[in-house]
Amino acid sequence: MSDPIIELKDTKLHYKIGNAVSAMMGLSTTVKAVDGVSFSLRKGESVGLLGESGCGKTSMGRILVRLEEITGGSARFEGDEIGDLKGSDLQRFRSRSQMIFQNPFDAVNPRYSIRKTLEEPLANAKISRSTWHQRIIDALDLVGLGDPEQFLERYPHQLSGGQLQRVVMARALILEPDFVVADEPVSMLDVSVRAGVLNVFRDVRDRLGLTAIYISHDLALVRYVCERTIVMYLGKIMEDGPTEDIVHDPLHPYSQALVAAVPTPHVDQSHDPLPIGGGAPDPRNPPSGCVFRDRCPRAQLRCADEVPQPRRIGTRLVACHFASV
Amino acid sequence: MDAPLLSVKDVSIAYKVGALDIVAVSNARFDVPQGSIVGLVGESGCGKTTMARALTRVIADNARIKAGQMQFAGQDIVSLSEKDMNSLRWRDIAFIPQSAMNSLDPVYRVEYQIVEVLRDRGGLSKSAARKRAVELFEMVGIDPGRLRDFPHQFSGGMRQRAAIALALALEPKLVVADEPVTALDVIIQRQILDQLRSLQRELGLSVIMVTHDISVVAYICDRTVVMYAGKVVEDCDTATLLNEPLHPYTMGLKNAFPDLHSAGTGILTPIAGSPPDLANPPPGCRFAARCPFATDQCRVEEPMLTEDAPGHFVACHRAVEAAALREEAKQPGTWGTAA
Amino acid sequence: QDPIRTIHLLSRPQAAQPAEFQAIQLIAQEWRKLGLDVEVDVMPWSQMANAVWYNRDDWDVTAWQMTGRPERSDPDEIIYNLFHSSTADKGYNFIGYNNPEYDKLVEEQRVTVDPEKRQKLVIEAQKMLDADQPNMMLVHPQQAFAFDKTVFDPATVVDQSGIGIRSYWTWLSLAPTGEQKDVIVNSSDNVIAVNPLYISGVTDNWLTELIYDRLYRVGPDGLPTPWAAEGHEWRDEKTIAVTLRDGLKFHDGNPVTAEDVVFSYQATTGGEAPMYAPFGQNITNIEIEGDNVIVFTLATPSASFLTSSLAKINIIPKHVWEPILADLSSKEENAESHQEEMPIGSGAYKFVRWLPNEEIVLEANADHFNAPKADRFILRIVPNAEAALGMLRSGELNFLTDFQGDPQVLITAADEDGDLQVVSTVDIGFRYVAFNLRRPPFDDPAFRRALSSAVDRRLIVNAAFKKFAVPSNSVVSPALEYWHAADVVDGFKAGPDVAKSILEEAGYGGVGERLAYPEGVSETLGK
Amino acid sequence: MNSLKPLLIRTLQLALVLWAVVTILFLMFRLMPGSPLAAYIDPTFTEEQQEALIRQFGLDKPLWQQYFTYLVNLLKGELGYSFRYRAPVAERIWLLLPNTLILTFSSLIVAYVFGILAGAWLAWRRGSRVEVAALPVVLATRAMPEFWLGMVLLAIFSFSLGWFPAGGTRSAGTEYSSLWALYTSADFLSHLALPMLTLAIYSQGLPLLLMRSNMLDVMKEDFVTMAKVKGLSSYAVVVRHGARNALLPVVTSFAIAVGYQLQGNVVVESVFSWPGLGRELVAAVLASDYPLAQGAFLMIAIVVIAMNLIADLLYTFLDPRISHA
Amino acid sequence: MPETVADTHESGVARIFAAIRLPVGDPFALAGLVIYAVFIVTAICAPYIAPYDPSEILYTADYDLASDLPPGAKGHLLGTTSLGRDIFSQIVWGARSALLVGFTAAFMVAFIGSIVGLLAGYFGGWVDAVLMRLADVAFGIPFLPFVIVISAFSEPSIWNTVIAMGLVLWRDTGRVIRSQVLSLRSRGYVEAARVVGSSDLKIILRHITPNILPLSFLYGSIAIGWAILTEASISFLGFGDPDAISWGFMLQDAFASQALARQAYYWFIPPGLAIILVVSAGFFISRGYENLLFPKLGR
Ligand SMILES: Nc1ncnc2c1ncn2[C@@H]1O[C@H](COP(=O)(O)OP(=O)(O)OP(=O)(O)O)[C@@H](O)[C@H]1O
Ligand SMILES: Nc1ncnc2c1ncn2[C@@H]1O[C@H](COP(=O)(O)OP(=O)(O)OP(=O)(O)O)[C@@H](O)[C@H]1O
Ligand SMILES: [Mg+2]
Ligand SMILES: [Mg+2]
Repeated sequence: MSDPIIELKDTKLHYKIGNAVSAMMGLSTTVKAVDGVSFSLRKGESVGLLGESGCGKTSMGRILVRLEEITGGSARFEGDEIGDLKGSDLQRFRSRSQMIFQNPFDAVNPRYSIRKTLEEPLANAKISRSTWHQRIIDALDLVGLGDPEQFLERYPHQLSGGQLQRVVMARALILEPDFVVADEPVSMLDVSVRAGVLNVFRDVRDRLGLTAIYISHDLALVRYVCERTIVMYLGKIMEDGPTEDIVHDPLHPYSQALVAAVPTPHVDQSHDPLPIGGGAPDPRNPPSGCVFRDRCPRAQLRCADEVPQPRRIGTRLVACHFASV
Repeated sequence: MDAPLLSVKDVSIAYKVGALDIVAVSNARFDVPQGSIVGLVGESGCGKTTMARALTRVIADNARIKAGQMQFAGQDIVSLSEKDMNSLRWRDIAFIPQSAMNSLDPVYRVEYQIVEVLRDRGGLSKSAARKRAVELFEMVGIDPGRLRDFPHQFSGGMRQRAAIALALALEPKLVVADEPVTALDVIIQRQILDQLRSLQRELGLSVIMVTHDISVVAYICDRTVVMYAGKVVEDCDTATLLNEPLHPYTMGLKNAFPDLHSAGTGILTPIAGSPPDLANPPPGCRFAARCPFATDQCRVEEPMLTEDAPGHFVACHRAVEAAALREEAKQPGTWGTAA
Repeated sequence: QDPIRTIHLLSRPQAAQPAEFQAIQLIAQEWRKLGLDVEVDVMPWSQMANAVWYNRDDWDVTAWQMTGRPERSDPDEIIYNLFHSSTADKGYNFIGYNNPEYDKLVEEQRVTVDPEKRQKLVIEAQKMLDADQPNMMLVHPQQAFAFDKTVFDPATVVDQSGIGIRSYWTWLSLAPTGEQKDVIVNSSDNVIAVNPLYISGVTDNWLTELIYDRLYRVGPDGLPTPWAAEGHEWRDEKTIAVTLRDGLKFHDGNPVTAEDVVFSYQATTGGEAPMYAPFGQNITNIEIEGDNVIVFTLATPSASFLTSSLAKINIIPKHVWEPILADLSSKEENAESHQEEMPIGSGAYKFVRWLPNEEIVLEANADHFNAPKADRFILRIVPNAEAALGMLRSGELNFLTDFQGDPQVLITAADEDGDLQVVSTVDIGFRYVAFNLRRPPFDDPAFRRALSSAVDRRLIVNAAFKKFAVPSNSVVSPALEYWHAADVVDGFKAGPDVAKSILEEAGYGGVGERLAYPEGVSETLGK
Repeated sequence: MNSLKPLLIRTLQLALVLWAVVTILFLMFRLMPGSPLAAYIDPTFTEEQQEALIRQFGLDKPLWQQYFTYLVNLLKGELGYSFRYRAPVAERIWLLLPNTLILTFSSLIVAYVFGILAGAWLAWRRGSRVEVAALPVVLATRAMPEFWLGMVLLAIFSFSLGWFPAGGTRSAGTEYSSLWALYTSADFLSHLALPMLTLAIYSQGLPLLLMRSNMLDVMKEDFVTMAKVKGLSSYAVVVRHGARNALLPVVTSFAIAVGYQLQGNVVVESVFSWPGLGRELVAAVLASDYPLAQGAFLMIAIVVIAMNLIADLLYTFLDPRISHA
Repeated sequence: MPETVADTHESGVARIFAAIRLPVGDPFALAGLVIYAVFIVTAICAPYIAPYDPSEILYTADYDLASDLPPGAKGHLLGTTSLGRDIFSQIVWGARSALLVGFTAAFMVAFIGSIVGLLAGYFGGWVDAVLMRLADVAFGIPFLPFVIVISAFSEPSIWNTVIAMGLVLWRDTGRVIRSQVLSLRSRGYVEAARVVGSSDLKIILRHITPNILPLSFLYGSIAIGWAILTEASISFLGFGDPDAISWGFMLQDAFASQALARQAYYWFIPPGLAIILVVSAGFFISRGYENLLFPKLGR
């Protein structure tokens, strides 16, 4: 087995709410967006990060491309602590680790033409100017924008959402990175064009041998692009394993609910009541012990006292005291 | 079968933007039977919200219902006087908006907003209205103790439930729900859908459910109306629609949707191209440009919405060949080449 | 020949002193015609005072003024203080005039008690100043005041020589003709204090004059007349005995005794009232003879003693002030910072109420030996000149005592209104331009005379003072007829040509182009 | 408890701000050229008298000691000793502050009542001729120098028409048993009318424009549309839901406006001979009475700072989104 | 929401206009721009337009001033002042002072405010804390009294107003720009630029600054009005610069010469109108921005 390209150990990202003065007075509160997460990715692996809104998926992605500094644990990229990278190392990291943003309309500067948007990473990586044009054409071609020349001088508002999302993808891929975080890249797109973007994503990942993290709250989409899935809840990992296994036989009660809740385009689907009720608790004030316990149908006294550690069950890691095959 | 509760006939609605007329809904025609849930699906911008809002006749300043009728319990909503329409609103037709956060007034407690409608529109006394508010909250599964919260203190799911409670306050005959679960997580989405469904059964309501998600339609709707670029292209019971669609757009939509429980991860197929400009729609079938089966006829002659089988309406020149086209549509290659 | 450096001419802002500002603009314009490079520096009073008083070496020329106060009815204060060499360092002779002959002359008039002899000396002094031109005298302004003649009997208004109708005497004799029995007057300055031991401001003085009696007062004719005193007697050149009037009472009912008078004089010189102190400085001893004669012994003979001391110092109640002064003697503060809640005097009006920055109300003292005809004297603070005039016309004021604007406007307004009467009087005070005699070229009398005669005073009178002034060439106002040297003014020749010929005669070069020093004199102050 | 924390922090911050303002003020007045007492030392004074005066005002001590004394005195509520009045500064300020506050508040209340109503009305009549004509007029009222407006009003309503007195707070020599009797008397109100009107005309533009644009925004909000869909009366829609929401920022702007108005009063008080703090400040500066000028300045600054705090608080308490967060 | 950007290749001026997104289409803004244009031209060409030196005292032959002349008399278009100066020439030259004061003050306010806002918003942390506390202090300083004190301590000059504005009024701009920068900083394309390795400087200059320019310009155009009004008030209170002919000085001169009592309306109406026009122009322009900054207002 090759060395992991990404390795997280007990990674934490806590946001302080309140200003400097309130911090001085000890009045601020913390949101534990990512709270003690460990996993690693091998080269070429693509992982779906699944979970409810606010569970820390985006925060996790941002750590991996160094948009946030972690507050605890470690987060390594090819063995180097991401937060400690400096100078040319950082520069190198910047060209090897990329992010595809959720909202394509927001992710490109409205005043920049498509050409200028795509030139920015090339300029930063000090790539010789003579090759720029070709690389831009290649990148656009790669993301399936046929006849790239016609897009170069256009401005973002002159493109459709699907086209723009491909431009965003092209920008992430133009430096041929090794690792990509895609944060809900299709959630802002229309149903009929989603499939196209997803296909491009799959295709490019396979062709470039990318290591990828795909963030979504939609299990059906995750299943479409990732062979492995990590289920998060309130900043913690609940279950981590092959996507097909989780879809067909979720072990964690939360995963089970998640799978059961996804509607399918069939009239004869199950209408059974969900195993869990309620909504996610306030992240500033999570329950003690297992964060899921207050909604868990299987919760017992032990769950309130003891934080369940991830256990290996078959192909999977599950953080539940009672999970079993 | 009873007469439908609502019968929309040849409704056209246009927005005026500068000198242009954007016909967001043209010649829409569908029925909502008594006590059923009707889904309204289609791509973004195809006119779903416009259609739904027209049923309350509270439409944008620049919008106008240009033609058609909307027969509701014997009255035509289009030609009703403003006064009569106003008395119809909420007592007979209630509305659940997509974003409940923005539809609740942030400066009033939720209770006030429910009581307001009960008193102003339902004629209840203050104390009776309060009692009813408690009932409503219990009905939608929120702790009545939270009635005195402000909207922002609610989570997304609670807000959506509060909006449902508000919609049910006056026991309307018809509830129009505009994408009530789109912004929510799957688990909450499922809870809300279940709730809506059971309330609908209990109260004998009719519901129009606007959505772009055919899984949601599959889960909850009795009948489904598919819209494309302002037109109704297909309208039938949901099972038929999903299993034996007649319109190529419906077939394409199905292909583009991931299915969690299908065996294996079959390739998803996008519908290439984009919808036409509504200010200047092309002649013929509006889907023709993206349709892999379009013929020359399709490009010049507009297909009419016809009842192909009992209760199954479709607007396609090639509807008779539908069975064959369905097979062809399952091949991914079919769609990649279009447009 | 060395060109003369740029001369800086100081003036106060137009908003504060419109006439002065205009005059300075005109003067600068005329001087430039001689080839002098002139720059006008406008600054508020505080800055100007700082520049001129405290940095006596550092300025060239400044606009200045002496205001008319009753005690200036005696010429001594002006001809002595302004020009005697002893006051050049710290005192009023800020221009640095030093003429031993002049010193002798004014010292002599000081101690000459015989009026006729003294008159000659005073006129001699004015001639000497004319010859030297230490100052460029501009005008004696004509102060204009107005009142509502439907409210007050115009015959009862007293036009005090050199002071005008806003005089103490008017407030006593002014007779209301109808319902309105209050005299409502205005001031643009805030009242700072009502304090008999503090010379806090011109306006404040109107009030202390009314609330407190003095032994003498400067009469409508400009000469001292007995007031709280019945009369005086010079026992020798340095001893004077004053008899106190009978039956005087303070506002709190206590009688005014010789003891109170002595206390008042001692209080002013006792160190707690530094601003009044100079007026009692000359007194070496005070004694009471019998129960109503007060005998003052002076250090030197003083011709102006009646005016500058007896008519200046307020009589204050000993029973009120003795404990206050005793308390203050151990503190940093002095009597000037003590504001009584309810000032007590023996004057023709009693203090009633003070609303800061708005109004002060006094009420007639019916028990006074010269009780006023009006009921109350109300002073309103109105900083805006336009508003003051508007208020006079609307009846919010009925006596305009402070008018900073153009008198012609006042007259026009009175004509239109019909109810108003305007009276204007030539002031004892005067406006002038002071040269810094310490600095060349102003140390040269010829140069000063040239600059002074460069400007025809009619221009200043007409243009800056809108004809409400008389041309001046003497520090003694024509209002003080007895002391005024008319020849000095009449004989003064002015005009650009006069100035040019004086300059050429004195050897100045480049007249009309870039004015330069005479041969052999070089610029020592230019850069 | 929760809503008290930010209040505490805010107050603490403002205390710091106040200290900074006080320090700036001290330095400003002490570091200016020339002796501060220059204008008050009569040339006839002996050295000894002059020194006594300097000592009396504490100007003989080193700067840091003066500063320290100044701070200590401030804490005791003492603002020093006026050069000119030879009296405690605080005493004079307390006498004048009520006049200034009455003028400020009455004019702002009139301005806000008018501005809010007119603003809502203009929003409602959007696009009409009245609106098109009214806006430039409103903008122009804010472009007038206040003293100019005051003078023009004075000329018209006092000098020409004689409807209102030209200055002061009451007719000469009138006496009132209490402040309340004064403030409710016709005499006082007629004196108040013109200065108040001047300030009100100048100030109404802000609430008017703010109300108008907020109202336009709010009327586009979903909840207003929903109110219409609910079939509520137009009154309920426009006033209960529209105006009520639009009002929030307008009300908070009131507190800020008090601060601004107080500064602007300087000019209007001079025009209308109003015995207030602003005029005193100008007079004190003109007369080089630094302790008094400093005190008046500080008092105005305190009101301004307090109003900033109140604006924050109002905002917090009036907007449930913040107060109950 | 995607913003509209001009696609065509623009000339230099058009580019500047586009950068600050000058709302030329808005009728209000257009009116404001026209007023500014007239005013700037007047200021620049003052020596050619004005028939007299504005501070020259004009007299008649017999030592009388050519003062108090009503409009039209003896070739004086708007008459003369009580000191015999030509009012029309003063109005024309006054435009120059107003332009100098207004534009420098606006520049100071916009420039300082933008820099502060950029630094505080972009870097956050202690930079932000320090700058925003400074802004709090500036908010605590009453502006007009501050100008009065500054003017009293220094030589009377029209620049006092400018200096005071530079010292105090950057606060409003600074705060607004800071919050704008805060929101821009979390915009997807700024984060994207960070991820693709753009330096802070580059991000500030290329992605953030262009977006705050309109705001700076907006606050600048309001500051022009503030400066002119403040200068006028300062003159009125007697702290003005008597050597610089400004409209505020003219008003002060008019009231000091009792324009009202004399009914000499021609002394204070023209400078008053000039001030109102130019200050309104700033407001008109900023109103144009309102439509642009908050497009949902529509029109
Ligand atoms: N900059 C921030 N400051 C404070 N709290 C933050 C910040 N960013 C995120 N959070 C909080 O951290 C938690 C996790 O946020 P995150 O955006 O990572 O969730 P997510 O899983 O991506 O949710 P979504 O599906 O809604 O995008 C949330 O409670 C969020 O409110
Ligand atoms: N106020 C308006 N003025 C002009 N055009 C409008 C307006 N509102 C909607 N439209 C246009 O009308 C068409 C239909 O809009 P509508 O909101 O009904 O679509 P929708 O099916 O609800 O889409 P979505 O799924 O995005 O909500 C779109 O092309 C839209 O751009
Ligand atoms: Mg996220
Ligand atoms: Mg919609």
